[in-house]
Amino acid sequence: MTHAFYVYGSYVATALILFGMIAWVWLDGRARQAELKALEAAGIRRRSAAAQTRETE
Amino acid sequence: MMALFLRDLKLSIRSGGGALIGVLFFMTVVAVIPFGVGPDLNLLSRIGPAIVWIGALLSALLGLDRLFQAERDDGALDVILMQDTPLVMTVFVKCLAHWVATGLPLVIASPLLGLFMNMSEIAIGAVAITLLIGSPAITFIGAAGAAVAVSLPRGGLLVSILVLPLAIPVLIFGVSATYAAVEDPAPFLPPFLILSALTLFFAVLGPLAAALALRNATD
Amino acid sequence: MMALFLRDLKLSIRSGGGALIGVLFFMTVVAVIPFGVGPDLNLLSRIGPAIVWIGALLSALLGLDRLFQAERDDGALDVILMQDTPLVMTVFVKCLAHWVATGLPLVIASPLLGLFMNMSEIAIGAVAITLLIGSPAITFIGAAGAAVAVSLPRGGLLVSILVLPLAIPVLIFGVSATYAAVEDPAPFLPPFLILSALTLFFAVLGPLAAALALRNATD
Amino acid sequence: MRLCAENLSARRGEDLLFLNVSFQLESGGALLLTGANGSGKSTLLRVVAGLLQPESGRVQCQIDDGSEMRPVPELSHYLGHKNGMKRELTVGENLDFWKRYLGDTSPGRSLAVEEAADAVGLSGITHLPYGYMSAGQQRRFAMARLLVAHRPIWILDEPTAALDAKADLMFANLVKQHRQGGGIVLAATHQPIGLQDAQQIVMQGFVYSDLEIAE
Amino acid sequence: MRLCAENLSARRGEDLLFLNVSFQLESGGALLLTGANGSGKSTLLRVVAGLLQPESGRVQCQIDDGSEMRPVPELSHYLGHKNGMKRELTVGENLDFWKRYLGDTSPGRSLAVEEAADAVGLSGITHLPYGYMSAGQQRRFAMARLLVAHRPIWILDEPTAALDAKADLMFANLVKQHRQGGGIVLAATHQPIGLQDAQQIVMQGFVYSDLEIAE
Amino acid sequence: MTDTSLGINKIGDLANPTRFLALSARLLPWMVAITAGLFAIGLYMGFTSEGDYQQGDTVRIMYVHVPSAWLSMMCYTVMALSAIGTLVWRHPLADVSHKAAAPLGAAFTLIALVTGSLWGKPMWGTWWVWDARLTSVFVLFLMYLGLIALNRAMDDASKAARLSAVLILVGFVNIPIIKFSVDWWNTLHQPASVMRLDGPTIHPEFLWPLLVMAIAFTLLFFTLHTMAMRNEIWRRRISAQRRMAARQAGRETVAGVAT
Ligand code: HEM
Ligand SMILES: Nc1ncnc2c1ncn2[C@@H]1O[C@H](COP(=O)(O)OP(=O)(O)OP(=O)(O)O)[C@@H](O)[C@H]1O
Ligand SMILES: Nc1ncnc2c1ncn2[C@@H]1O[C@H](COP(=O)(O)OP(=O)(O)OP(=O)(O)O)[C@@H](O)[C@H]1O
Ligand SMILES: [Mg+2]
Ligand SMILES: [Mg+2]
Repeated sequence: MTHAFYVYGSYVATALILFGMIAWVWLDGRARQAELKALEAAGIRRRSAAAQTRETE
Repeated sequence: MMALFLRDLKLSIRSGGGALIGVLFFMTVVAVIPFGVGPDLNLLSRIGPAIVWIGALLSALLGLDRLFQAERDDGALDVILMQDTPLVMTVFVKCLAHWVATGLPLVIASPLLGLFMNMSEIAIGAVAITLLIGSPAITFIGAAGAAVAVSLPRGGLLVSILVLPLAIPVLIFGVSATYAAVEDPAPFLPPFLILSALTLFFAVLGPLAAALALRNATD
Repeated sequence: MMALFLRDLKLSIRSGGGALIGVLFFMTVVAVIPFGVGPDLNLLSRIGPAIVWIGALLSALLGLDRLFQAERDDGALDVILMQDTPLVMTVFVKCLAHWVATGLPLVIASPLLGLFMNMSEIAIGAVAITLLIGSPAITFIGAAGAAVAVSLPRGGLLVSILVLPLAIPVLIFGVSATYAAVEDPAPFLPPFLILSALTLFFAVLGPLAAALALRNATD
Repeated sequence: MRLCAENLSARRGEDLLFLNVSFQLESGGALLLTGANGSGKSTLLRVVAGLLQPESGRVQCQIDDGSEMRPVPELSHYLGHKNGMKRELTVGENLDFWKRYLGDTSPGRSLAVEEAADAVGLSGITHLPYGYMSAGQQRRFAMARLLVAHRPIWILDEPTAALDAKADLMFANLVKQHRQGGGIVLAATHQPIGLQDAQQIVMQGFVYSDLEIAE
Repeated sequence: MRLCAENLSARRGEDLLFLNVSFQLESGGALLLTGANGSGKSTLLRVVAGLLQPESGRVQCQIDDGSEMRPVPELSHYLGHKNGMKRELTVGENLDFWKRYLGDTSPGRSLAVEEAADAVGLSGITHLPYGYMSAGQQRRFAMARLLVAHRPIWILDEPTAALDAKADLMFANLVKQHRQGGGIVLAATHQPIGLQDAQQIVMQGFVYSDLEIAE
Repeated sequence: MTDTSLGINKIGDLANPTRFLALSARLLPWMVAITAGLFAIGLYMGFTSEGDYQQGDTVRIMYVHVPSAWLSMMCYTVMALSAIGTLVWRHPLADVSHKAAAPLGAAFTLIALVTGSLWGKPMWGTWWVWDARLTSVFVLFLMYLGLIALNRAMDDASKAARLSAVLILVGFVNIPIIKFSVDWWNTLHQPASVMRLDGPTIHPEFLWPLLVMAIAFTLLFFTLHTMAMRNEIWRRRISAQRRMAARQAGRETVAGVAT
């Protein structure tokens, strides 16, 4: 293949950037879900639930 | 409206020093370039128009970021936002005042700098005219950025980043009109007309965007 | 003192004056230049050092004028003036923080911009070194101007007349040291040493003048 | 004239500060907002002044003669925590600017700059820069702004902060005169400011936190 | 400790605002400045705080144990009309900065940031940016600054502007505690702030205009 | 998830972030699968097609360069549309959408810049020239970074969204400049050969792999965009819950002091 360096170089660069992007989005999602779980475990509920408890008070 | 115009003029002369610092900076930029290029007068006169334009562009940005922030800090922005005069008009008048206080001195100083750069008479005239027509566009674009900066505590640089890319077309046509005036084959009018069109375009777009941003920035 | 340093750093990073933004602004300025001058790589590499230096000067000036005004406007300046730590020290630390937040990133980014401007390796290195040595001087001079700006209720013009002329020698020696490094006949060291001397000189004079102005500024 | 606010709700950050506040004010009427710090008084005033988008509801104003509704902001003066004056300009220049800029919507009812300075008890020093005034003097000149250009609705956020006892009285008088002339006054305050006969709303602060991103 | 002010005079512009004011405050003492707007209360306080050069006279402070005189500014807190906090930083960062910057001159008497926020009745929101606070909340956090770094002398310029009734009480309590702990308080105010037992100076304002060009 | 509480009924059903989360959770696996499949096909076609007689094998760079260049512009267009949604309808999902898209756009622009440079070296003999197309793409990159910085500089999410929406719309001027720069200024860069009014002029041998890769890139963008939007919604919910928790804690202590 002629100019192999440039061709493979561009594919590798693209792959690196794309996988970086995918990994970032993926890990960010995981972290957010973990935080949500932690909050729920700490007993903080979503608004609808909170509003209902306030009504029953 | 006239009152606003006069007050802004008075303010920028009395306090900010915007006008003079702009001109001084402009001169500094232009004075430093010969150090880079060396004392080659031919070359200097060739890149002269570009340098003068770039210097004007950069100095026009100095001080622009506080156009609305100062009004917010003392509460005047609230009163201005409540009036029934269209906000776009108010922004437009403020831009005009800012341009008269800082842009116009640049235009007036540019022939002097043209002499420094060993430019021909035609080139000097062309630079002055293109600056006169083109520099308001920079103020108008900058106003949009300044309006966004109102809600940022100190967003001066950020605004310039967002604003500069939009100023690039103005620069391109300003410089190419100047070169066209100097070099015979290229016609002066087409780029000059495009430059005027750009200014008109930004005279509408800039205040509109600024008004939109100000309306959304209140807190 | 450390606390002040950290707070000022935090402030400039938090509110849009920090590393990322300074560098971005720098890149934008550099991206604008070829549009004016034209894509002539040779020419670009010749004016490159001057452009990079001018960009640094501009970004240093953009945020500096409010160094003390912001403190006065929210009343923090009063509290700072009352402490028994020498005022000169306080000013010095504020300058340092400002330089670390805005000057240092520019120095770090300058090699990249040198590449953009098609500069040679030596020129790139020389620009980075001269910027590293010279840019603090701009901050210190600017601090004196900013302090005077606080004290004069309507003396803005005076400040710009004061500050820029003092900054010009720094710019000139910075640029000429860089060119000396590139072109063989001219020696690099003399202008570079002058530059360092200037920085040291202003590192003392700037904070002293600023402290003096601040002491007399209270009202 | 009549000012109607219907079902106003407003949000600060993500939190709802008040829900469905309604009130009506006739000519000469007054509304007094009280409540603890951070309960949303300033927020409600800013919503009425059109400076904050309400989450729900609207504020409108009906002029006596015609029956068309008009937006409130342009009929109002807003005096917030900040005075809206430039410290570099003299008091006279500041007031003159506002007089011209705000215009005279109902001719003959606005005072001249010196008269207004006189009305706030500070004539004779309008040639000094605004930055040279004491805190109370600055506030009093900010009140003079309300006089140099007549507007029927006054929206006042803690107007008497920094005022001395005499100025308090002077201000209470100004408000009374304004109401007698058919004006409407809305004020948020922690101190009695001579609005005992006014409608009163006590802000409670923080209705509920809306966890949906639902603005 | 003892704070002595002898024959203070000060000038604003060309006018002498007060002439030969003297007072002495012992540990636990308090001084209340009253007077009309523009009569020079803030000016006197700024002179005491060392922020303005007096025309004549001097202010000094004597610590109990030693007999040397020390300058007042570094022993004092000054709470002026402005709060001295950055709206970009969170409340916690602001207070933390002042705590570190002001340092702990008499160890063990300063409160932690959260404790101070608690003392002004606003714990739990120190993580919010200062700019998001209401006017009264901002003022209360400015008071918390007095607590995070102990200083024996408090110089307060209209401290209770913008405070609600409960906060007024809270503040009166803070002042009382500070005085019981041997502190000294100087305050200028238009409202009663629980300093009835204090020395009182009523400022008259504008002594005479010095027609000689004699500066 | 049933949600009958206050304030929800007035918002359109689809606009409901909860609905969006549920819907996207169902769609995402399919999108991921199709994207992966298309990438496999596209890469296979790309590497089995013949080289160009002029450009040799470097023409294969086209299969990543051109789609990413297109996407860098399309992403901005998506952001501009969302910006209109933010300003006109004050739609919460629109806020989330343009905030989530900015880093993706920056990434695709970066790919276009890098692959373009890698293509430019063998073709034009230089990594970078300051020609109109290249510079305007570089400016686009700077604008993405500026928008990201703007979003990070403000804590009030909805205000940040509205302000960046204004800037996005103003900056949209740059997109036609990028697109038509090759026609307006004579440049080194290739003029459009696929997206033309009079139909593509490119050889079908290259057209098909290019199209497949373009669709694959586009789907990848939408998949990532959806995921990033979900993350952003979660992030806002978390901060809202934290705030509420802090406030409740604050209330309890204040109440304790008062009694
Ligand atoms: C850093 C350098 C480069 C940048 C930023 C860049 C940018 C772009 C952009 C934005 C497009 C989309 C244009 C459109 O849709 O109309 C594009 C398309 C294209 N580019 Fe580049 N490019 C670069 C270098 C190159 C080089 C070196 C070549 C080859 C010699 C090249 C060949 C092409 C081709 C063939 C297209 C497709 C045009 C079409 O069919 O519409 N590019 N490029
Ligand atoms: N920076 C200044 N320059 C010149 N004159 C000033 C300045 N600041 C205040 N003055 C003048 O000094 C006088 C006293 O001001 P000061 O601020 O001490 O009054 P005050 O008693 O605190 O009033 P207030 O109750 O309104 O706060 C006023 O007449 C004012 O005009
Ligand atoms: N710009 C802002 N962004 C976010 N939240 C804010 C902002 N301004 C105020 N808030 C919050 O909104 C609430 C109400 O503020 P507001 O200023 O309306 O109170 P207020 O009743 O006027 O109080 P005060 O008596 O202290 O002036 C406060 O809890 C405050 O923290
Ligand atoms: Mg309030
Ligand atoms: Mg005072």
